[in-house]
Amino acid sequence: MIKDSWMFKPFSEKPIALVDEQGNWVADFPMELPPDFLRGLYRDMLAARLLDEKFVILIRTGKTSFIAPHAGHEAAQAGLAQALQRGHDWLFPYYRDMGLMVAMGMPFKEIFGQMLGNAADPAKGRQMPSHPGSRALNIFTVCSAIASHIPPAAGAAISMKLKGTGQVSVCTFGDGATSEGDWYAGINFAAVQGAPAVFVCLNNHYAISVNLSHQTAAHSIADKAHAFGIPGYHVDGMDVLASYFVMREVIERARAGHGTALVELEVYRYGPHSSADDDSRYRPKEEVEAAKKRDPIERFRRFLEKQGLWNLEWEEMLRADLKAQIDRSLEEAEAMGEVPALAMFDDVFAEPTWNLVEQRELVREELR
Amino acid sequence: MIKDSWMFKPFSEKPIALVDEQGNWVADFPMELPPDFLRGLYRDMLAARLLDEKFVILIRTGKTSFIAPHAGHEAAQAGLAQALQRGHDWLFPYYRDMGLMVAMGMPFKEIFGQMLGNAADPAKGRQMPSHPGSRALNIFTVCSAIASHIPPAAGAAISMKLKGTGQVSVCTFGDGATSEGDWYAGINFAAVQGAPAVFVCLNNHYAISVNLSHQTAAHSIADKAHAFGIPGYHVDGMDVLASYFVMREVIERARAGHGTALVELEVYRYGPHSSADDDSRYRPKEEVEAAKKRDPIERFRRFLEKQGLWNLEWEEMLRADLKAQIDRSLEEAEAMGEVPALAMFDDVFAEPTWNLVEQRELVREELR
Amino acid sequence: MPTLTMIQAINAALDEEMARDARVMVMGEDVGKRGGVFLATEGLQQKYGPDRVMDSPLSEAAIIGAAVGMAAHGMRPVAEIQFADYVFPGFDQLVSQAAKVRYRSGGQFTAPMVVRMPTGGGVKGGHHHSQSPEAHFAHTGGLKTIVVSTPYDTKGLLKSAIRDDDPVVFMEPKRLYRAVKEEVPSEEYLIPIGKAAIRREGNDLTLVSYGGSMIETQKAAEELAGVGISAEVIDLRTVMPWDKETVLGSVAKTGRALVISEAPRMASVASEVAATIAEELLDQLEAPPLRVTGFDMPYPYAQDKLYMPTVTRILNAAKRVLDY
Amino acid sequence: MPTLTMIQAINAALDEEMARDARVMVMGEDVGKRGGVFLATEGLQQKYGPDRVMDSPLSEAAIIGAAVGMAAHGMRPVAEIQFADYVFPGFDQLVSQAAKVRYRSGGQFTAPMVVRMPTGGGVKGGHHHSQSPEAHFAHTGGLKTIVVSTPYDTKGLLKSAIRDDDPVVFMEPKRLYRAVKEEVPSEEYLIPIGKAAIRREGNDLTLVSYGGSMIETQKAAEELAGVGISAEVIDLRTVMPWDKETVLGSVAKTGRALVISEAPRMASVASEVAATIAEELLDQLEAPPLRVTGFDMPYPYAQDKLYMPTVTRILNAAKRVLDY
Ligand SMILES: Cc1ncc(C[n+]2csc(CCOP(=O)(O)OP(=O)(O)O)c2C)c(N)n1
Ligand SMILES: Cc1ncc(C[n+]2csc(CCOP(=O)(O)OP(=O)(O)O)c2C)c(N)n1
Ligand SMILES: [Mg+2]
Ligand SMILES: [Mg+2]
Repeated sequence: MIKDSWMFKPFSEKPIALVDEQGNWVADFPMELPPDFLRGLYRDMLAARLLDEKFVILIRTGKTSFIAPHAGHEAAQAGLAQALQRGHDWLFPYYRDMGLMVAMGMPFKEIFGQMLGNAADPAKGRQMPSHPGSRALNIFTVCSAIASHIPPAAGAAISMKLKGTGQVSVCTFGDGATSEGDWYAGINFAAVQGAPAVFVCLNNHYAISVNLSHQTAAHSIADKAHAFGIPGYHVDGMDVLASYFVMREVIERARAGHGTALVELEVYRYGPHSSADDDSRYRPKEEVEAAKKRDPIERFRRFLEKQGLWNLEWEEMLRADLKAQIDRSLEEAEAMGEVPALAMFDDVFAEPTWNLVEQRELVREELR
Repeated sequence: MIKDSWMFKPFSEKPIALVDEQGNWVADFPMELPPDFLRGLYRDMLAARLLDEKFVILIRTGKTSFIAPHAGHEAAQAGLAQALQRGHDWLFPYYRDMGLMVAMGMPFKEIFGQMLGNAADPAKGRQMPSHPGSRALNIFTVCSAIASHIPPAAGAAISMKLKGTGQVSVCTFGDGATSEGDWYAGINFAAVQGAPAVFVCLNNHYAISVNLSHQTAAHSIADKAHAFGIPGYHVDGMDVLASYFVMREVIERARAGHGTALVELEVYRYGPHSSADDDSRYRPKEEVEAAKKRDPIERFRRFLEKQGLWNLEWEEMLRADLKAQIDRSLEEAEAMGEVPALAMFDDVFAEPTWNLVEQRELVREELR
Repeated sequence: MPTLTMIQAINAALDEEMARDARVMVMGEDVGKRGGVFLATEGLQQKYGPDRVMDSPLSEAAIIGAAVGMAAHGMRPVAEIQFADYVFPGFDQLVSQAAKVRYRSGGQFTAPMVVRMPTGGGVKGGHHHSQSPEAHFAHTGGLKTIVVSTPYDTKGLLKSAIRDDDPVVFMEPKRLYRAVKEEVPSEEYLIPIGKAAIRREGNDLTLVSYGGSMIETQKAAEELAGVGISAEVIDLRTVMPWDKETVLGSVAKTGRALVISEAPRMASVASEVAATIAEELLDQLEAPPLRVTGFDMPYPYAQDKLYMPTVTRILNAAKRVLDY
Repeated sequence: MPTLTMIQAINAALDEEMARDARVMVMGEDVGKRGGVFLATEGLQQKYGPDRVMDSPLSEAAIIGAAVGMAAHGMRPVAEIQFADYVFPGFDQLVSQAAKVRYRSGGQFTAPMVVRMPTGGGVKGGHHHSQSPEAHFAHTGGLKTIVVSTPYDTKGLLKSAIRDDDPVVFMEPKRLYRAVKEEVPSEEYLIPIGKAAIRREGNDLTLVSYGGSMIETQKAAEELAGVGISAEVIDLRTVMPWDKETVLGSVAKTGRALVISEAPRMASVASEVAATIAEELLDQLEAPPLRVTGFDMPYPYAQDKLYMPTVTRILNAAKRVLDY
């Protein structure tokens, strides 16, 4: 029903929010979402949060070598995941999207396999942790190189348009990514082709230590859409319903043939940039504490409670169930063991070239 | 006097024009420019046009290997040259700016030296024709790679700000250049630093054969300024006074510490993209003829005539004088002769490395 | 059998592959209406429409990067970079995305795509219309790189590249685009990637080359024949994976080798071939394997012809290995 | 005399050069408040201010390209690329602008700048935090390229690079940042660009290496010493221009050579050195010059340690040339 009458206007003065801090629905249209769906959003956010906490333990115990905390991004991630047609649309994510992977339906075991880089990883331990990908779910394999996935996301969208598959290419990235030339060049190509691509910035205002004020003088990330002649939406990404409703509309606009769009979801990164970072070097504790007070999960909990969809009992059940799933999946993933050493020579090409065959022999000899 | 009260508003609906097709001053402020200055603008435009015609002869007679016709760009080029402090400000031009070089005061002999790639070229015949540069005039050496000079122009501007030199870094490029990632990344850096850089697009609506409509979906090039949080000015670049007044104001804004700006000068390319191009393959003759009817030189001639600053006699004197200068300078340039073969090994580094010394010996041996 | 120039062979290969496989599409700057600045894609947009023969914005990153996404999504894009010198704004898309998609995803995603580019010097184009950057590609695991030298090979290899399941960089020496015509079958034929061609048989020394330098290499071989020296001439055609077997077989026979390429010398494909010859054939060598290459500097304009290996420089080097 | 790690030596060199010359400035991602992700620029912004220690936007093209403009305008920028793997978005600025400014302008404009970057593997960083792209720079005329391996050299070479009148790529093996401490004078000293260091004298074979692989190379030399084989160990330090004289001098003496580098093998710096040895010393070679290198593929994560030349692989190769 939303497809025909677009509710949200681009280039809004303030970020679009539908639920206030107290959990009240403040939008000018009826919410109309089924209880299970709303509870599902909460579950996805909670799962993402618990996964983030588990990752910290993986690092502490030396079971993984790198994590990119996503706590604070959960509302944006859960809302986005429900807005696209999972398994049909394509997602081009980045390294801080493990929470999004959960909401997209990637099994915890696969996620841990990737974090461990062992045999449970569908990518055979080829990449550093926090770099997932899934052919089965149409989730493009994450590349460390910031914004390098933007032109491929544009290309996939152009392909979708040429083939008329009715798919949408959705691409996520951070605020720092918007300074890369490839970010601009890729979106510009999708936009001029009117391709069904939606580019989604998770703006947490920091690129490692660099504050957005050193990244660009633009009024907002959404405002950069003017450079491409496409709509730019500025959204409160700590509001899961705002994230969901806007993303759903924007994605359906693209699917309906209205072309490319840019969405800015305002979030905050609670943790350090990564396990290698010390954020106390560049931002005051108070700033972090203040952000945490606006926690997206608690905000949505208040909303659900007001709707009579939440109580402590259910919360505890849900947490216990998720924790159990997470622990079991980690065990299952660990049980899969290492990837074989010589497998490092596979998948360079469909068929190994002679130089790779020679080089594999050197390692075989070495391991004997 | 203009410095304190900015006359021109960014993001105007229509391109800013001050003189209409009939040569009438239609601006809402007094023109107030001395006769000699106005005649100088006309002289620069005419010189650029005559140079362009001479280049065609250079190609026909096989004296040069490449030309990039600039006929149709003269008003923008002449207006811009007068707007900056020549020899103090820095210019980062591109390959279609030979008309701009004339207006900047580059001697015809040097220009021809560059076109011939012989000993009259201050760059020692290192680059293909239409790639000038002059340390003496603070004109950065042109690089063929489209938009690759944008980040350097930004860097120079940042250096000017750090040193407080009171200089402005002015950078020209075409409409196609605005699709390159480096174009965006470079302007973004200058803008976030509030550096005194002015980026000037000579929008002739074609990148070789590609119409602007296939280049970007943006409403205008000037509109792309939103992506950087800087003002974008859209100007009729076939109106030399509009080009001059807007460029002067924008450059002085930058000099006064108001930061980076983007200017779009609407022009048209009369000739093919280059001597290697056949424009009949991608644009109708009628379109070209229509554009020529709006010729910037004739338009400004009507203006001067109305001001009592032009008559046929003066025109003929001026043409004869310019033609003579051009012919003499070409002869002088040709007389300089070839650059020595082994000079190709100079200027790779301040001091040649051993591999270059070895390689020079190979050529010396070969030439014996 | 029609006789075609290299540029016509490219056009024919693209036409045949687009007719054969609806997934094949062409994209790049000026490839549409204009038919490409060298007319490689002439007539294709009229025949296959603007969707399958797409004028891109002026961004090599957008071109190569979009090709990666199209390929991953099931198309077979053939991207044109207007000049090899301009691949660098899109270089990250080539080395960080195209070359690594299959590997980093454990084979879940692939990038079957071709990146075509005119390469090499000799056209008075200055250093941004003359460079030979194949070493950058050959050094990048995950890329295959072809440099053609004849119309016949061009058609057969371009078709193989388009059908290959991995990214292929396809380099076309622009000075050869219209240099020669030769008979090129209109019937289907493919030339395998990774197989060199022996252009001339000989026993006294082996001349290994590829691309534009094949011209001077073959001229040099003729001059040598004139003075009674029989040189075997090998055209690598593919520089990664290059045909080690054929090269070593020849040098084992002749005991003398020159590797000739117009690319800069330092860390080049020529260096790779020379190093491998020395590594594997030391005892069969009667002279050191020498390289005749371009120089370690930007390509000059005024001395355009001197930068590339000339017949004289090849003969001077041949003399060294023969008199050794 | 203070004992410093490599990262501290970098910090000291930058500090001294900034104090000495007001034109020197540092720029890059996170170099300011954060002091760089590896803390190479720690404390410099507090000392020299945000103008001379500038946090850039997240764009390598903007960083390298702006450095070119700053340098042309009279500054001496030291740009930091957060990881060598991320130089590619800025690669065109390096090869089309920095490397060619002096040449294409006939010496009218120059780009005296340094581009620092952590390089190499061994830190479980996967293929975008582990690559060794020096061959791409060495193959580009107009660039000088340094790869350091000790704190002492690091300080002396970084100061030389900053004072050099041409663009210098300065590569820092990240796995060595804190691996060792050594005495590093606080007094002024410079190490010349282009001069190799003989780390160990020997007569039986020559091990040529540089950067991170110096660790395994020296370990291998010790193991060889244990079995009575004396290896001469050369650290190139500069890979372009590499110190041919020192390398050939040593191999002429030993007659046997291994070239060791963790970069991919195909068209690599190791190939260049091996090819040159074969070209100039054929008759003095008692065995073929072999290369022990990284592999021609993306750098893996799970097998992080296996990708780089291990002591075992170096010893296996040494055995081949010694038993030859
Ligand atoms: C091309 C490139 N340059 C630099 C880096 C190093 N790096 C990794 S993450 C990061 C900051 C990214 O910030 P942002 O885009 O805002 O995403 P966030 O981490 O805040 O979610 C940087 C500079 C990289 N991965 N790729
Ligand atoms: C990086 C790069 N890619 C491609 C080219 C080839 N090329 C030369 S000029 C040109 C079109 C430029 O059009 P525009 O920027 O509008 O300038 P105009 O020629 O119209 O003045 C192209 C594609 C190039 N020089 N550099
Ligand atoms: Mg961020
Ligand atoms: Mg144009």
